[in-house]
Amino acid sequence: MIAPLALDVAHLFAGGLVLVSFMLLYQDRMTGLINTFALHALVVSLSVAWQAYIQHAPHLYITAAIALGIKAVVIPIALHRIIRRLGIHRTIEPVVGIGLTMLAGIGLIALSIMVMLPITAQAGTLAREDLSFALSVILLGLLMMISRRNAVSQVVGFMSIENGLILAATGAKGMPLVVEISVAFSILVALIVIGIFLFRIRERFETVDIHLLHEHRGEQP
Amino acid sequence: MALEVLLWCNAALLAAGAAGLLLARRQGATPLVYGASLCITLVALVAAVVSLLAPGSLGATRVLPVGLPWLGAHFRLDALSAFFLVVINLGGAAASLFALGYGRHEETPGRVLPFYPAFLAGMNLVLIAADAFTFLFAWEFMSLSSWALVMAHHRRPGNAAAGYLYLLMASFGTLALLLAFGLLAGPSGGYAFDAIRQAPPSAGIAAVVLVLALIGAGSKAGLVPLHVWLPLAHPAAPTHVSALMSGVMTKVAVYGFVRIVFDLLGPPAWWWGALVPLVGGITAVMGVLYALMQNDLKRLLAYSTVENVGIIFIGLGLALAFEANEMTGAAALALTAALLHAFNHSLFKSLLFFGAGAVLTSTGERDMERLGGLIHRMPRTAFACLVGAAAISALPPFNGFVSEWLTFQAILLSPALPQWLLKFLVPAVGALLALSAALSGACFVKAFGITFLGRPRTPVASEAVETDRFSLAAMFTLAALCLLAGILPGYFIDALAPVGQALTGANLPRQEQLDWLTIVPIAQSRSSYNGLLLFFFIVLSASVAAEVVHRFASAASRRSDAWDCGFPDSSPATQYSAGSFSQPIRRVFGSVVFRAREEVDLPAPGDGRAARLQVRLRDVPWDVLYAPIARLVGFIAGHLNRLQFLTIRGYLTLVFGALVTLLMVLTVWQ
Amino acid sequence: MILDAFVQLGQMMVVLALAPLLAGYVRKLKALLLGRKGPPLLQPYRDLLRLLRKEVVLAHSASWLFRVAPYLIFAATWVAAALVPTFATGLLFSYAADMIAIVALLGSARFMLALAGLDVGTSFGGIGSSREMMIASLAEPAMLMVVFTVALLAGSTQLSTIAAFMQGPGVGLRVSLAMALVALVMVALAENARIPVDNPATHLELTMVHEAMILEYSGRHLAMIELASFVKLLLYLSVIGCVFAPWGIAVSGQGLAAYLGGLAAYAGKLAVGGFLLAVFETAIAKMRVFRVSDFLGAALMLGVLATLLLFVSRIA
Amino acid sequence: MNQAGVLIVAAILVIPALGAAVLALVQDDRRGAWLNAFVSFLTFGCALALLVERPAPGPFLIVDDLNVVFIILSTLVGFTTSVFSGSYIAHELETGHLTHAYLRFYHAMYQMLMFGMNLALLSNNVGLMWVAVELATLTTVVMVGIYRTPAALEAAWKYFLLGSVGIALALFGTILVYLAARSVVGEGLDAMAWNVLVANAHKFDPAFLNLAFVFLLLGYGTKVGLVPLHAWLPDAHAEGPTPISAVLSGLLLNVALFAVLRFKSIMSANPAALAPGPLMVGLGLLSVVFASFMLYRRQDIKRLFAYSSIEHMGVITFAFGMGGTLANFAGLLHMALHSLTKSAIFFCVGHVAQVKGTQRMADIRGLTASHPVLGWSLGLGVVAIAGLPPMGLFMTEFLIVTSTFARAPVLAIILGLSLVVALGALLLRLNGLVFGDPDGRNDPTKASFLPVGLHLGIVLAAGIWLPPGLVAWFQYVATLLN
Repeated sequence: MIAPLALDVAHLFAGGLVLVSFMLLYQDRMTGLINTFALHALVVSLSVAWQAYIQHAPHLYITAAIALGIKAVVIPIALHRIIRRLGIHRTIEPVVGIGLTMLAGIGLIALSIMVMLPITAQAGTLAREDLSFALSVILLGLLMMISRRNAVSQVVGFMSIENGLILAATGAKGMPLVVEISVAFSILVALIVIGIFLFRIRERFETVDIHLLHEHRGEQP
Repeated sequence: MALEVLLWCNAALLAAGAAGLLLARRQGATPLVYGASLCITLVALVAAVVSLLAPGSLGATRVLPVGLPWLGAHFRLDALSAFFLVVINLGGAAASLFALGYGRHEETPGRVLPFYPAFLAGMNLVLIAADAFTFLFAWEFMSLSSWALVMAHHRRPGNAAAGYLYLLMASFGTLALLLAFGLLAGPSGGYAFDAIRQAPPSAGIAAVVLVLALIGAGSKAGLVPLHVWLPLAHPAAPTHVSALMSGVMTKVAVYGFVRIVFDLLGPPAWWWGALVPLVGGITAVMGVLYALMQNDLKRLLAYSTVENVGIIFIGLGLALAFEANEMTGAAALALTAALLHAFNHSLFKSLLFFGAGAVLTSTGERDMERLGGLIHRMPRTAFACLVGAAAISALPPFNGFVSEWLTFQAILLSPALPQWLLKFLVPAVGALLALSAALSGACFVKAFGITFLGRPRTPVASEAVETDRFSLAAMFTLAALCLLAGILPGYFIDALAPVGQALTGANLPRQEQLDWLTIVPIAQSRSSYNGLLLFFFIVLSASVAAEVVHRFASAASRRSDAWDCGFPDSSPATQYSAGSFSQPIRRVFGSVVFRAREEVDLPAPGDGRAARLQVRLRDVPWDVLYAPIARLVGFIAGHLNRLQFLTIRGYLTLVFGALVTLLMVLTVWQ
Repeated sequence: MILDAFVQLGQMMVVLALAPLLAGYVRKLKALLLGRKGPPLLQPYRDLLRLLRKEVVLAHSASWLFRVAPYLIFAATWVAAALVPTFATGLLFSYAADMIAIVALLGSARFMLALAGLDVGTSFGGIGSSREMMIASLAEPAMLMVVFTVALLAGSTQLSTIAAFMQGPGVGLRVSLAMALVALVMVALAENARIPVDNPATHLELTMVHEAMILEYSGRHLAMIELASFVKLLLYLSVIGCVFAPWGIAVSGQGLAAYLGGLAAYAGKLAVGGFLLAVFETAIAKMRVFRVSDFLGAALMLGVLATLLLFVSRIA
Repeated sequence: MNQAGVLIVAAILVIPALGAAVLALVQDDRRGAWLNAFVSFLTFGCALALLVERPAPGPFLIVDDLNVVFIILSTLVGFTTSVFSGSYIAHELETGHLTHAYLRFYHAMYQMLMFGMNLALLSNNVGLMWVAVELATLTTVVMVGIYRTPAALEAAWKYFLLGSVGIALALFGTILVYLAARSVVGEGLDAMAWNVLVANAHKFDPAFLNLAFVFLLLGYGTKVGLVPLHAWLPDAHAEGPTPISAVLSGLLLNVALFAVLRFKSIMSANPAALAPGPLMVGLGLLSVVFASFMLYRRQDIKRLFAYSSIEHMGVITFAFGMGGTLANFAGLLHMALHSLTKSAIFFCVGHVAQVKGTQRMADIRGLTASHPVLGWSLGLGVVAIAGLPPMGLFMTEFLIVTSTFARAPVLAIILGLSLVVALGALLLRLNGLVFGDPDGRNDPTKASFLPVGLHLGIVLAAGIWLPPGLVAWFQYVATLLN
């Protein structure tokens, strides 16, 4: 049985993650966004490491390391370089106002909590709060993806979703394959980032703003 | 026994189709395929006739391990199937015989030969199918193969559209039947007809099934307003196929309706007997009016098919009305009338289509305005068509009259019906029937007169040549049958006895013992008709008169120019044209029925311009029913189409929306 | 049986013999009503004989159908007339055709006539046939509605049965019967090309229908057609007589006196009918062709009404 | 006793993997094509061997009656597609759409895709299955983008993003399932193994299951192409090489649907949980209606049939959602036949696009006149996909509609009507494509019609006669799915 303190710490990290997701939501500058994401990844890796510690599951440290290394360090740097290379205008034009996005975010958190309510406590160490935190992180990430007009911020949003998943997966005590899954996911993310590179390097798209990208579709209206 | 023979016939037909597919390019494939179809259909015809006349052999069933796996394909040969098998295979044999000659002129045999036998097989299979799946399978297969035949001349303008509309309507009808059988079979899926008979549906379900069956079978038979495809598709096919579609396939549709409503559906409700005859009557009148307005020979024939289908459904509806009130004798009479008319129509409609085909091959024209005077160049064809025209106009002593007379007799029994609605409705339907009969007379005076009589309107018409002997053989066989069925109707009515017995539980009095082969549907004192005597008298008195006149008065005659009230003879263009012939009737009915608009452009005196008369006919069902549907589909498609052109973000929003919605649903549900 | 055979034969002869006379009689009456002297009664016979003796002049474009048609038309009409009880019921072959069949027989005759009109390929023939078919397309249903009314009442479409029924007590005076009678008269006028629908006495008039169809006919062919139309007029009068005034018709098995009485009664009916026809025709004017549809439409409506009212009166 | 079985399973996985490695090295493209076909054939042979011998379920892999159906189907279609791709890709090489290097890459990826799908089908572990599906998705993404035209890249990018989001959702659902199971069967692999999950599903916390199913349905439903998650599907089909379109429609969608079915069986094993039927019925019906209307405005022939795939996936999901032996049987059969038919159609379409040099339907006319065999087989394929006899899909649609009508008339009517609407669109296009006067480019076809003939032959045969053994087997599976 795990000490309540340990659980509280875990909750702390989870709550912190949600908080950082919110911070992601109201970033309106590219650099700020990326830095915030680095923070996001950092929090995740910390919580994973904590889980590894309290569950005595050393393999989770790998996940934590991956999260820290790739998502907190490599990818932010890569994104910064992309921005510099592509000269993407610094500001991120949102689809709807930041304020509205925040409101929606709060609604989402409420929704995720309501969804989790009926889950009985016998679900185990990862109590419904943590699960609802993870769910909110995922939903906020989705919201991020659809409320920004810009490929980079979409990638960031996606990666924050992934962090939420990692949070949930590592929180699920004794879940096998977590490491494999996180590795697989990191590959995925890496591919996405490389994808943006590809697009740019092939000189095919003047911008990485998605709404310009879709003009290259096969069948035009 | 007979059933096995029929199954083998179907196999042989399919084999013939395969042979047609393989040999299509070869020389001599045409006579091979059509000859084979002729022989096979003849065998099937004999089998059907034998089993109809020797009712002992009826009721045989057979289950083949194909089709729906755990059910197998059920086949059954009962009186109803046997009768319609006679119709189908008679028409099929005639068409094959005709095609032996006509098929030579086909420019793309590869598109006809494989599908023609398949089409025949499909129709035959529908008739012996005894479970829902096999029935619908064969039904749709029939539609599909005939569609392929319609598309045979796909390069001719309009044919593609016709084929499209045809297959679409056919599938719609199949859907209706599918739902009907779904209701009949129930969730457990008892698709076999026997199982359905065991568990007749409740009244409400039966009503729905009736409507669905009316839609499903009606869309194939061409009931107004489901008829729109028919006048487009039937003429588009090669003529022998047109004959099959118009003369025979519509009968398969009638069979489907009878099978479902009379056999599977249990006792009818009285209002069915109001609905069906009304639809039939409207169909009959509308059909013949549209036919009158046509100048395209084959399209005219197709519309007249719509009319005759209407007449058949009048009879069926009356049978329902009587059966609902336990007046089994009357029901048997009405049913017999309807079925007999189905048989007759298959005869003369095929005959007339063959005539149109012969004209088409020898002149290359279907437009009556460009024909005329063919009776001089193609006397035999003209004679056969004259018989056909007289028969389809319900003139004694030919067969068309007999069935319509029987229908009238059935209508005259309506006062005995208890329901007031029926009391009033049925005579009104009788009025519609009388109207359509008279109008069809006008219609075929026009069709025959403009095409064969008068003076040739174009060079092609004046250089026409008599058609080949196969076609003539086919036409004269059918013409002879028309006369035979007209003067000896008793035998045909008796042959129908088992059907009436099976479906209504009653029979007309046996006809063949009556002296002079009179037919007496109910009682001598009530009504009777004797085509044989009439025929005999007419021929006798005509020949006596001719004899007397030529013997005792002058027999001299000389040729000269036409008198024409002393006007100098002018070009054939001054003849009455098809359009002008139907003008009075258009003036009388047209403004109401198809909102006919006439624009006369009469130049002022001294103005050299030619005066023009322009007539616009609107197809009302199309305007009020089909065009809106098409517009609706286009509208929806156009608006949904925007979803194809969202940004990725938009699509992600969709996903997000779906997720959130489901989560909310979940919270609400919990 | 033998007697019936004789009656049948006599009937056919009587019809054939009386038809031209009736035509002459009507013409004479009309002339007198117009204050003219008019042709002698027997003029129609003379015309027929003269026509029969003349040679036939055929248009070049006339086909075999043109030459066969007159005999068929005559035959069909004659057979139809022969099956209508005129002076006596119990004809040998009365079961061969009921009222519907008789109407249809006339329809066959008209079919042939219309085709013959189209055969030569002149504009007049076309006008004639097209209008004839238009008229028929309304007259025939109206006629059938009349048949319905009567048949629903008498429970039979067999003319002899109907006649017997009408003589019986169960009839009484009925609204629907009156309507049916009116409708039948209107149809008869139209079918026989009488005023106001058509004018048998004129030529070279664009409104003519029947005459336009037979414009190309001459000689014996014309004679046959004329005779047929005489018979047709007689037939309609006898139908009206047999259905609505069946009095005095001899029933088979009665003595010779009865038959003579029947003959006398029949002659009387014809005289009255012809007189009424003549008066009517002189009284009113011919109407435009496209008014005819209204005229006959009215007849059709009357017929339908008669049929429907039957039920009402039946409850009463 | 079933060492053989283990070997077979191992072979099914190892052969494609090795094939991928080897193909990446083969220089000569023609030999590469043949090798590709050969490897696929071997895999297919091994899959057939599963019929006689199957191993006991292990912690990671399982072979049961359900997935054997899918495995044999996908290996078969994989084989025929590789044969088709041989003749197709050669042409692409001539026309310079592909370079040799990319061709090698293509072949390697093809086998990699096969490996991914087989793994997903064979896996007895929800996590492993998730990884496998992701692998398959990634390979297809790469192959969709292989032509490197802007349109292709756009399609690939869209597919990639949407697919990744779907994957994420699926993963969350998987985690939830594990959490639900853990409290019952304890930690570790057992809590992710199918057989264990299904066996103990009735003891799980229903709330977890419900939430999990929502995420799994959406996650894997994205791969199935259910509306509104379908957006990637038409473009991915249209812009990639045709063999990939065939594999996507014929196989990948099935694999995703298979995953959904697995979880559905868990759901329905737990009485307290929310019934999965209504959700699937709703999404399926939505897809059918939507897709059948979308068919009308298509200009690109491959997009047309991509949307028809969405429609049919909708039908299948609908059938499984309705449940009941009859509907499940029909759904399984429909899925199998649809894979065969649709891939056959795409084979034809590929050749058509090559001989006409375009995918715009407006520029393709009168194929039956210019290329009889090609035109008629395309026509036959469309007839089959439209659900007309004598082809097999008529039987399945007959079963689905009739069995539904007795239970939920309104749904059946909606379904039937939209099927007719779809038929209308397909026939309209068919008229234009195969009838009328041919015009435009008319290169001769150098195509092997063997795959097309094989597929359509099977479909035709299925419409007329189904071998009793197969029927019994499918019926058994259908009962399993209840």
